[in-house]
Amino acid sequence: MSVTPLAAALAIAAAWLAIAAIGVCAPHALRFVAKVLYPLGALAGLALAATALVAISQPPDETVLPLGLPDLPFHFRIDALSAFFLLILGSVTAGVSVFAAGYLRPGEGTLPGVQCLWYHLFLASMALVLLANDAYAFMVTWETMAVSSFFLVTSDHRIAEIRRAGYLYLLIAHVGAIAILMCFGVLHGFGDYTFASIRQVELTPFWATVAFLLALFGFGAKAGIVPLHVWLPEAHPAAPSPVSALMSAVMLKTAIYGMLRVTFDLLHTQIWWWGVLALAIGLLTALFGVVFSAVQSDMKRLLAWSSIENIGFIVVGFGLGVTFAAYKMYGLAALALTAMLYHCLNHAYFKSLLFLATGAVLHATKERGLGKLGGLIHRMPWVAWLALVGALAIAGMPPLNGFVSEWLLLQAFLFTPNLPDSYLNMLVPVAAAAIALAAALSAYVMVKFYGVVFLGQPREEKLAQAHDAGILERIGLVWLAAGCVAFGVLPVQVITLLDFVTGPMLGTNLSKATGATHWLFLAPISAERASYSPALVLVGLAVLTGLAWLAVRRFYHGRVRRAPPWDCGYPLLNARMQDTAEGFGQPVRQVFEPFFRMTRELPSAFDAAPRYRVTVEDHLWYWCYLPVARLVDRLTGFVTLLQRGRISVYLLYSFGTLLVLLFLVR
Amino acid sequence: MLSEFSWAGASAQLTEILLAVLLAPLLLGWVNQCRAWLQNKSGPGVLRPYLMLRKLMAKDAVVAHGASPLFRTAPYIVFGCMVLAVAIVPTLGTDLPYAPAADAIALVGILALARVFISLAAMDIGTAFGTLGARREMMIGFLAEPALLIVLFTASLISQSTSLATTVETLSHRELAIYPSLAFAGVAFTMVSLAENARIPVDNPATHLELTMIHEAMVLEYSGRHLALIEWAASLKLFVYSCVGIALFFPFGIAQGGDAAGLLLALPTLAFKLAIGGFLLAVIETLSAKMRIFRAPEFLGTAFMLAVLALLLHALLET
Amino acid sequence: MSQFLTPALTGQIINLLAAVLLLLSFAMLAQRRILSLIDLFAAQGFVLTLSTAFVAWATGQTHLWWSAGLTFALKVLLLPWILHRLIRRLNVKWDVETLINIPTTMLFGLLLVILAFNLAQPVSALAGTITKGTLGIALAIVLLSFLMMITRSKAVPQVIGFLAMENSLFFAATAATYGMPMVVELGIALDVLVGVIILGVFFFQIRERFDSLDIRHLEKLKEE
Amino acid sequence: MSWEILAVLGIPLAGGVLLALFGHRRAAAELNVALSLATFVAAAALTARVVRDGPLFAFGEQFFVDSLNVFLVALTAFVSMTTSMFSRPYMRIEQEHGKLTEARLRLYHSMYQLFIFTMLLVLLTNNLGLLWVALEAATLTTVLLVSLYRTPASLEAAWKYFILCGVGIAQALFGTILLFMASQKLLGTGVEALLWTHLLGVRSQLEPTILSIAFVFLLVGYGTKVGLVPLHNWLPDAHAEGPTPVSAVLSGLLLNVALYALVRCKVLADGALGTDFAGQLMMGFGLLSVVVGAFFLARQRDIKRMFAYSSVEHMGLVTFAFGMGGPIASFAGLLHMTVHSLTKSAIFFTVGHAAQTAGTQMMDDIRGLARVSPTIGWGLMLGTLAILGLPPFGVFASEFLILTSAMRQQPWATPLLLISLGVAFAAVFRKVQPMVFGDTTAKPLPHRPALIPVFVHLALALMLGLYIPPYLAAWYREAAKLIG
Repeated sequence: MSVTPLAAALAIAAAWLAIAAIGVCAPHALRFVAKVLYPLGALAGLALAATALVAISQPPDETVLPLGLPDLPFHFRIDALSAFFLLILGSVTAGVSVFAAGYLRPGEGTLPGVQCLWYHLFLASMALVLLANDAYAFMVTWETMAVSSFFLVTSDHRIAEIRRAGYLYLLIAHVGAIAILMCFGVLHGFGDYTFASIRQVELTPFWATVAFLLALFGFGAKAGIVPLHVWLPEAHPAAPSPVSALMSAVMLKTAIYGMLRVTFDLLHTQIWWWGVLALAIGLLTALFGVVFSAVQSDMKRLLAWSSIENIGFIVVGFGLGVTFAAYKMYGLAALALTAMLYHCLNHAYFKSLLFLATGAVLHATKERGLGKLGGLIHRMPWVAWLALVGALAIAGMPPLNGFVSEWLLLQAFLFTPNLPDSYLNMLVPVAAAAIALAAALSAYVMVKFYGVVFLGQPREEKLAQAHDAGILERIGLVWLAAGCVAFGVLPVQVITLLDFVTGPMLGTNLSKATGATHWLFLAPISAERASYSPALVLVGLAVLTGLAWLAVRRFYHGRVRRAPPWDCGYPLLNARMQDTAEGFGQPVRQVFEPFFRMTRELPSAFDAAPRYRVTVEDHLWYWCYLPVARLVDRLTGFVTLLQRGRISVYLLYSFGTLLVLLFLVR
Repeated sequence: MLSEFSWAGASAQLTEILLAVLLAPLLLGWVNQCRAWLQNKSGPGVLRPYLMLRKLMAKDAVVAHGASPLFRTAPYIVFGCMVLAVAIVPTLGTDLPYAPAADAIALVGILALARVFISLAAMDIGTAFGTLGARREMMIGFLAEPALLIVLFTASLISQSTSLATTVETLSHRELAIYPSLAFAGVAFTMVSLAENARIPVDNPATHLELTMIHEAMVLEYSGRHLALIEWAASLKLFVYSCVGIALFFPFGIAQGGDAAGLLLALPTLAFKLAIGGFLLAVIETLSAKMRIFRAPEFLGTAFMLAVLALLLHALLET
Repeated sequence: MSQFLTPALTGQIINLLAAVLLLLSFAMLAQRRILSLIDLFAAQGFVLTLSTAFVAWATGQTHLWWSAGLTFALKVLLLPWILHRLIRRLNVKWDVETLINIPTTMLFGLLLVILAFNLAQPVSALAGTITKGTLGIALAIVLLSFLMMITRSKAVPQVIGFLAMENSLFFAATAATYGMPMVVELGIALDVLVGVIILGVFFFQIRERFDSLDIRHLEKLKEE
Repeated sequence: MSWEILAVLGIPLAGGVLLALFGHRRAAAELNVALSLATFVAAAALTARVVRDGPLFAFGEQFFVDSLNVFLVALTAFVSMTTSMFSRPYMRIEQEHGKLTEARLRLYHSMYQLFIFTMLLVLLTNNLGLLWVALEAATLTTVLLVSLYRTPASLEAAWKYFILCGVGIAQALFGTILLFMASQKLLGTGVEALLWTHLLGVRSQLEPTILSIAFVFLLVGYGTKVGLVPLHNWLPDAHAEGPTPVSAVLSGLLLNVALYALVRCKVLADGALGTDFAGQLMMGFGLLSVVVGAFFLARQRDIKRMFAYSSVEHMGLVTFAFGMGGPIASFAGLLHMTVHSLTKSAIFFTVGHAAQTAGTQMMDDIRGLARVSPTIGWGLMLGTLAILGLPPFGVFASEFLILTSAMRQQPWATPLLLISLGVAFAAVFRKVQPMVFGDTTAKPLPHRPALIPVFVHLALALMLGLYIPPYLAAWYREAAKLIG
């Protein structure tokens, strides 16, 4: 029986909903939920990935469900763009759900059944957002995703910061959703609210710009671009690790999907300065994200800020794509969008891998602060080596997947000089330098993260009892690490998948623009121009390292002698002498001074207990968010003047209204 | 690319790699010798690095108690990276079958991989020196990499390709015109290579003074064959940087295509250019003193400015 | 219609009664003492009954006689008696405090009357009843009693203002439409009666809690 | 004469009298529930009959039932039944806390039934004069309930409620008189001139100048009962100070009934004036209510007062929808009325028990409800998310329709609406979240709270959000055509 991919995808979403319902019926049954429901969820994720793989190469397919409003029932549609993001959702969920099955512990936050409800509702709503084909279905699934992830973030709601983070998150998500609703309002012209009729609407440049800016604001609030990013470093660390992995890996990408759907599918025309604006915002987000992640001393906040950096990276690719599309250079636009989509896939894999690793460390040591970890590579080898793969991937090291998308993006930058606008020719290569700086800084951050957590001496005694990850957790981690390596080594196959996505969006795609490509060499434009073969680099590296090892063993010897490390004459060497997280972030604080709002507490000579403390905060919180809060408070003060308690004044209001209206009528 | 795999090309590639690996310590010895002469000392002799490598290989490797397997595999990986980098850079001829596997950006990536592994190994022992060195090395790294990329961008914009072999071919065919953008890029490149190879203005290669050393601080814990491989890799890195400098700014004399005669002629020209380069490096080192660590950002900032200027000049004047 | 009532004469009598009613409203607005305020209220009820009876007599509308009788019983006898008993039980015989002094209230009153007149002018021209001229006065009395409620700071005067407004609405009904249908009249009368009883209960509760009937105590429920 | 209408009106009236006699006994609460259940059954039968064979007259056209008021009758009967179920344990706990005596309980039960009677009378009567009398009677019955606790604050609230609504309703009487005057020329001086169905027939020949002034008086009159902003001052005090079942019924039902009366008058005014004058007035007041109501929410400290202001905001939104007119906007307004009463009454049920658990209505002192009793905590959290218009619930469905039709018809109003919805969300959620989450030392309630009504209401609201059954949709669409 031929089940259409769309029907299969909807069935899988329904399966997730069913698992959620079963979960809430047995709230206390930890073993049942962990060992049966979560693996089932993982299987459903795998099935979704398979369906997406099938659907990505097939023409779009639509259906209408009798749910929703009487005259606007739920429309669903699967095309290459949504199939690609479904692929990310399905494959990452498979790994994360398996990890979550091993990760669940009794007595942590809400009951396991309730958490299973919100977890699978979160997955189902994300899948349905990617399939939604009319404004009402999109908005319902979009905010259900926000609400279910809010309950996941506040699962351990006894702690005040987590409540505050949850509130901030849902507030900004709701404000973003309001902007998206207004964007659909502007987009729909005078037809009805299905995407099919929105596509037929021809908007004037002014209204198209209004729609684009609203979409950028609305989806940016969910993606975490700079002025709207304050919730991300609060919400992701507050959530349990599998949830923060899913939020970073997939939920941020649904916002990117939204931006792509509005800009390239619903709006036909793109204006060049949209791209430049997105490029500028993306750059600012990338730099902001990576600079702040370098100074964090909590490992989950560090990864959350690094998610902001990668989102900035993706928005830069998006901006470049829009600029090229505006100038009708569709071949180059395909290159930029391929780089951006490739980075969405890569980030989903290595960020979830790192978040799960921190989850394993958190369970082993009950410790999140970097100042209290260290030397875990000896106690937790599996987690350490898999986290190393993730760290190298996120730092953009050649054989792995982070480097491929960075390489593609830099190639796209190299073509900006043949843009007609002279300013762009000169300014955009400088933007390329900023991207290179961000990539280099992410390497800095990852060395800090990996070095302080896994290498060196354990900074606390209790770290000695840290135990390695369970078997289910290892399977989840290995699945994601294999993904990182596979996408790093086989880019050409991934790009053929991406060509199905960029094709319908831009009219042409990478392979059409550049002709046949050899399966081994990634040569987006032409062989002479630029080519890169990760497989050969990996083989070369392995062969050379192996040869060096064999040569030394063969010609010389392999004797090793253990001794205490060099203490430069100072006998009392202890673990506290290593670099702390703050110490490691000090050069970045020095070099990027204007980014931070630093307050230093310097001890004076007369302090009984001298204490040196530096708090690093975010300027934007004081420049953008507090003024808005004060404005609302002042307006509220102004409005409460209406209700001062005197009955005669109230009667006067009624009398006045009557007289005014009577005047009006005369 | 791979279809017209020719044995001649492959053999040329292998000879280039072996030559580079063997000659790299010689270049390092020559630079130290020149510096000694300039400081009126008799100097340790040009072959001193070879003797040191042989001595270290023979010793037992002393490894700290807290060291993890990462610490012991890092030297091999770093050495592998450097040899791979040499395989990409067109030292003698441009007909390299391995060249399409990695272009200029990949080269920067491989060098970054080596840097990351050395830093992680340094942090593995968990002493103050290791982490101090790692932190400073990574800082130099994230400041130098953008400048290096912009220099390579300028070259690739001129030659319309990021693959180093193609860049050398296009640059060497051009008539001997003075390119202001290449001039600026050259100065920026020398500043970046000084910083990356831990030469004087940024870091003193010979020092063991805790407060100033960057590269030395990271390799403090290594000994025996591991230290040998690390030193060898460092000399290879210097060799790679000089060859890239030569390929981009003085490409004349590098053999075009696969003709054996060209290869034979290219060897003496390369040796001559490296000798001059080494001497100039020694002159720079004797004339300048090591800067405070937090002056390095300004130093590399100027390098970055020069590289961006070169790019803008190219966009303004040459297109 | 009896033989010696010419249309002009009835119009003049109705206008006279309406004018007396307006005068009484102004008097209540200016009154300082509660007891005389209640007497004025009873007088207003009496004039109202007279005008309704006269209109019934002039137009022969039988149900108007019933409503005149109902008004007389309720607004001249029963309500004033209840109010007098309440005042005696609560012994609140002291005079009426106002929020703004009497002359300014009177000035406002005049303005309101002018406004009511030219507002009701187009509407009364379309009314089908002989008493359509008095609709302007009816609207004026409604606004005056509204003003009275606003400017009083004691509970009892405020309630009396409320009852005066009911009176004026009843008068407007007779002026504009010869009175509402009987079932509605009864309903309104029942509501007014129950309303007064409930207000009486409130007087006792407020006295008990605040041991004064000054509304200025009732200002704690507010927003800061 | 159909027995359903007789039953729907007779049962609560008889109940009121019955409970006046036996209200003080133990079984009074159960009797109250039984009576409300009987009323609901009768209302359901009436609804079925109207749905089956169209509009229905009774008592010689004195009572008229069409698709518009029958769904309100059904909604009123259903919510009053669930409120009576909720009030049984609530009132027993209040009695044990010593706040209420036997006599007051008797007053409460009889007034409760009479209140339902007056509301059903307003909905079913065809005579606009009688409609006014019934609405005035509704105010009278609830005034005593608001001051049930005899605290200074409840007395003040009751006094303001009585005076302000009394004055407001008086304006409406003047409007009705003018309406009667205008209709007398066409329908004669008998009682037919006040029957809404007749007026509907001749509404195009009514005198426009009289109708415009009449509508102004009616808008100010019934607008005070709906709580539109310049006239809303009594609403927060009355809804916050009375016992919680009264607040639930006031917020949930009485506002709908008053708005129903206003809509009946708007239909006449639209017909007579021809222009969109009435609609624009209602839109103006509605928008003002939404914006001002939203900004009121930020500085609240008493939870019932906050949700009272939320009622002001939601009623403003519905008035705005009806003001816009057009089939989709009216459909959205009716849907919003239904879902708002369901959700708001559910919230008041949980708020009642939350206040009892923590012993105070001050939000800063109520913490960790989810830990003390998960049903109250999660009920309040889901109810708040529903009332704030977060999707899967029905409030979002109607808000989506209102906003999208506003974007088409009144684009200038949409940013204002959206900003105030955002501010309302920020203000309410900031206060409710710490109440539900977090830790506390409070003890669970002596009696198990009857929270089935809460989750029944929320389930209905959720259903309306995701899937509106076709017959319900047809029913709303027909009612929307009536409003025009």
